[in-house]
Amino acid sequence: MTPVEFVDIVLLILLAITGIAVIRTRNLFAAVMLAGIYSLVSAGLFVVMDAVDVAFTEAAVGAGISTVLLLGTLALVGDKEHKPQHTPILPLIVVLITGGVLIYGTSQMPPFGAADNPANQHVAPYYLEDSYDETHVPNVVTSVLASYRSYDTMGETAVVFTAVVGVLLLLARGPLPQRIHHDGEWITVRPGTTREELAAQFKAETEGGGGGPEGGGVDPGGGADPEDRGDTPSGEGGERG
Amino acid sequence: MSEHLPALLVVVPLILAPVAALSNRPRAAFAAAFAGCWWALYASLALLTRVRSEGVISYALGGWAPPYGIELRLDLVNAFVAVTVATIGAVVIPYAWTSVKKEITEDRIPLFYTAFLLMLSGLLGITVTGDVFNVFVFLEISSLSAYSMIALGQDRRALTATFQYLIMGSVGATFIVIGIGFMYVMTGTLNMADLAERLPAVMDNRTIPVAFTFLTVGITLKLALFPLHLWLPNAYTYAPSAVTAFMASTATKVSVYLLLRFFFTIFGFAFAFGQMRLNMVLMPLSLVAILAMSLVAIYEINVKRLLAFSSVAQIGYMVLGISFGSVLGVTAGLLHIFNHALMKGALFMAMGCVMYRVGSVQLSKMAGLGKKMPWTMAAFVGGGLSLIGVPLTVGFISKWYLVQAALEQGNWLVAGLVMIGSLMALVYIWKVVEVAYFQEADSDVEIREAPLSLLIPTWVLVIASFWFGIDASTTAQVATDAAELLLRGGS
Amino acid sequence: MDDRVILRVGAKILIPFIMIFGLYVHFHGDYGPGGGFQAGVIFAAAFVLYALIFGLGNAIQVLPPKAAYICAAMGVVIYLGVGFLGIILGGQFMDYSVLAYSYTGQHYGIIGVELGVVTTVFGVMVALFYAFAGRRRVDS
Amino acid sequence: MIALGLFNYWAVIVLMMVGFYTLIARGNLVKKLIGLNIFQTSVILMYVSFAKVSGGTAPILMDAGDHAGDAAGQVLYSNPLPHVLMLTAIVVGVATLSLGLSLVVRIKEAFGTIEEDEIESPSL
Repeated sequence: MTPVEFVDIVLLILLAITGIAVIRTRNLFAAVMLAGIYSLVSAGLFVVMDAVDVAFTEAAVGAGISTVLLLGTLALVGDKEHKPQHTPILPLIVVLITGGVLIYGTSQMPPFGAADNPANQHVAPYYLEDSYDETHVPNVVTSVLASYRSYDTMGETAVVFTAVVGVLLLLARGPLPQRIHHDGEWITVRPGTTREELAAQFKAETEGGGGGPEGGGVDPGGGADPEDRGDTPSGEGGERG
Repeated sequence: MSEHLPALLVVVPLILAPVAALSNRPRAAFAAAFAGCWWALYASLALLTRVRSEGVISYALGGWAPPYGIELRLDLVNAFVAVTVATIGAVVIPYAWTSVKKEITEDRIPLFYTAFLLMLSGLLGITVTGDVFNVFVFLEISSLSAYSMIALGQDRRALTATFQYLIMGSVGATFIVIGIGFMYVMTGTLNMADLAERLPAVMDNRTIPVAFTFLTVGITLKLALFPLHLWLPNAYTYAPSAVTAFMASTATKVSVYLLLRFFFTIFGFAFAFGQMRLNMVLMPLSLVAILAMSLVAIYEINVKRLLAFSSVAQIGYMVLGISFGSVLGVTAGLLHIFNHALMKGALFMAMGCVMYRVGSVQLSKMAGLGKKMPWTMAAFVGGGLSLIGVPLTVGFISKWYLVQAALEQGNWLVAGLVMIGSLMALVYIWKVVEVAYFQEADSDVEIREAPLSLLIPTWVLVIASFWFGIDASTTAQVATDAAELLLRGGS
Repeated sequence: MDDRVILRVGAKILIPFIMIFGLYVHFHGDYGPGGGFQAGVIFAAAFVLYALIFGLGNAIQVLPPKAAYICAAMGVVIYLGVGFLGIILGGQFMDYSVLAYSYTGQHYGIIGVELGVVTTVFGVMVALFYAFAGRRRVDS
Repeated sequence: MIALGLFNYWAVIVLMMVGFYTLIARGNLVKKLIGLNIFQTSVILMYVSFAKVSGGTAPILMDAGDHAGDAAGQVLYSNPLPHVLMLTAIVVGVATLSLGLSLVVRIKEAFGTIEEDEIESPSL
């Protein structure tokens, strides 16, 4: 066994332990930290397997940004997981079948690390041999990413942009007012407002000469508007009863 | 300029998305979305015309020859699907302006149109690309934007519906990635045409059937074939009206297209239907989808939910057509992609009109609407007739081809079950019609007809569903040619 | 806040180096691991660190949420702009070979799109952080 | 490294299933997303395993100075293409995660819980 193989096996075992610990723990804070460790160990494994760019990104994103976002969420939703009420037989069967099919599928694959693996035969040698002549970029991953497959990378940029559009649509400016239909009209209300409160508000609005619905300023980036932090949400949970 | 249309079809809406976001004003964002949708309609129609006269169009992005670079590849099949998507986009967007103003707070409207444009370009990107990994990238653009738009629904259950969709959609996408990886390991390429060439040599390896299985399951999750449809009814029910109308007529259709592309072009008919016995799996599943989901729809009391279950049943018809593995069957499937987009678009838009005035689409709230909103309910009846498959509507054309395909194989049972499905559609459409036309309104709340800005787009789709039902020669011709192309195994 | 002198001083020293490291990762992407995406995340990490130590309010004064949001959108525009440049100069979409002769064109193109990527990723990551950190907890 | 045979793939499949199990069996929404994250990371591991060439090195050309054409003969490089694909996949993963988390925050605000069992589920 070469040292590289040894490291490979140790890291894989570490990953398995971390993964199982994630399943077992009921403390979400611990689970988030373990997920971060999982990413970091995978990043190490990527380095062992020569994927330095992937390792870099995984360490920055999986262990960094993802963990920060998860922690930010835990701060908002709490970190206790309840005990599951039913024994998860069906998921277990699904997982076993899926895993079995995957193992069946890999059983005739070229062995790990084989240079004559068809994956390494067709398109890849072209990149390794000709990309320097064509782009003068020594890092083949960069030249493939930004030139040969730049359309994919365009999609990737669009995906992160889509994510921020989605998150701002969902999270910008505190608990969002909502549009609901009341008494034949569409109006904007704070979340958690009950129908009775609504009726009163609606009455006041019509009497007050139709003061328009409070749509709020146009500021999609205002998720952290300091002024916004002052006003508390009116009666959260009014709808929950 | 016209030679760049395959790329421009996707990237013009895509660049308009950040422009809409930066403009930060509802009107400007809407203008960008409007321009993007109509540009897509123009470009896709021009491309379909060109494909019909000149054959396959290949566009090498960045000037890199495939399979080293990414290729956009248009044949009759995906040009047809692109036209379907773009048509619905172009009709829904003017509708969205009025509808969205009611259902979404003003400060979120610019971002809403941004998400709309992203979803449109994502769907078009999936349709025109000739690279399997690129499919995944654009699939994620369209899915993520779809999630964020569904979550904007006014009912808080929109959030849980979206979360469920996000989980199931991500599992589907990850399965697709696994399938792509397995294919890549055995062939060393990601280009679809190249894969089709290189796959037959390694078909005997166990990896390829597993890749096929994972791709099929992943795509089936995305297209909501029974029993993987669980995300769809809630997502369609709680999304804002314009989003439901757009998604119901496009997102699942693009997934059906992907299924066709993988089955026929990449793996080939012989592998998919010979070795993998696909028809043995897909046919029972689609029949169960048609019958069970129609049955559930009959007992639904929320009309949007009713239509959503009906959508799952209709997806069953499309997959049933594919599962015959014959030219007639695939023609029926392709035709139903287009036809169902027209009629379901019309039906959901009619429900959007009801939502606009009544604020709810519960059946009980719709009593007497036939008199109060005559045009809206007439549009609903028009779309409903099509859903049932009455002659002179597009629904009839699809069913006609489907029954023919069944009879061609001597499968009387399937033909009979398709008829029963139609009868069940009659029952659930009638249920709505009965309440709207034959029950008296119980409250005295004044309800007016929906504004013209909603009615006109709705009626455009209703009229189109009759137009292409009366004169189906063009669509049927294109679909037949496309089906023949697919069964020949690509270009 | 006052008793965190070590944190504050440490952060003040670290943040410039993180930024410079980000620049290094961005411009060294051609020769070693790294590139626009990783650099964008590193730049964002500098701001996240600043916000964690000095408070969200101060971070917002340095970089308003709106600016992060504009960055996110502008990056996509830059990326696609490079693509359109290919068409305008007579090549295919995303074609860099028409930007300049031979591999120089490729270099310009790669620099252009990496600029788009770094702008978007930086903007997105900061905006995501603001969106989550700027929200109050609602207790049940 | 050929001695490892298929062990690497199978270990990665086990990891994938650990993530997949967390995703579908757990009722806590945050836990589900962590599971999804592990599932996706493991898929990335699988791709990277496909790309590894024994005795190879990272695909950054060594003798770039004098035209790397001879590189193929002397230095063995791992396959760069799966690395490129997985860079995209990581980005997609974090995008999905952030959107999922923002949904979790909103669900907590609207329903007061993030346990699937406690959110009254509109059946089917």
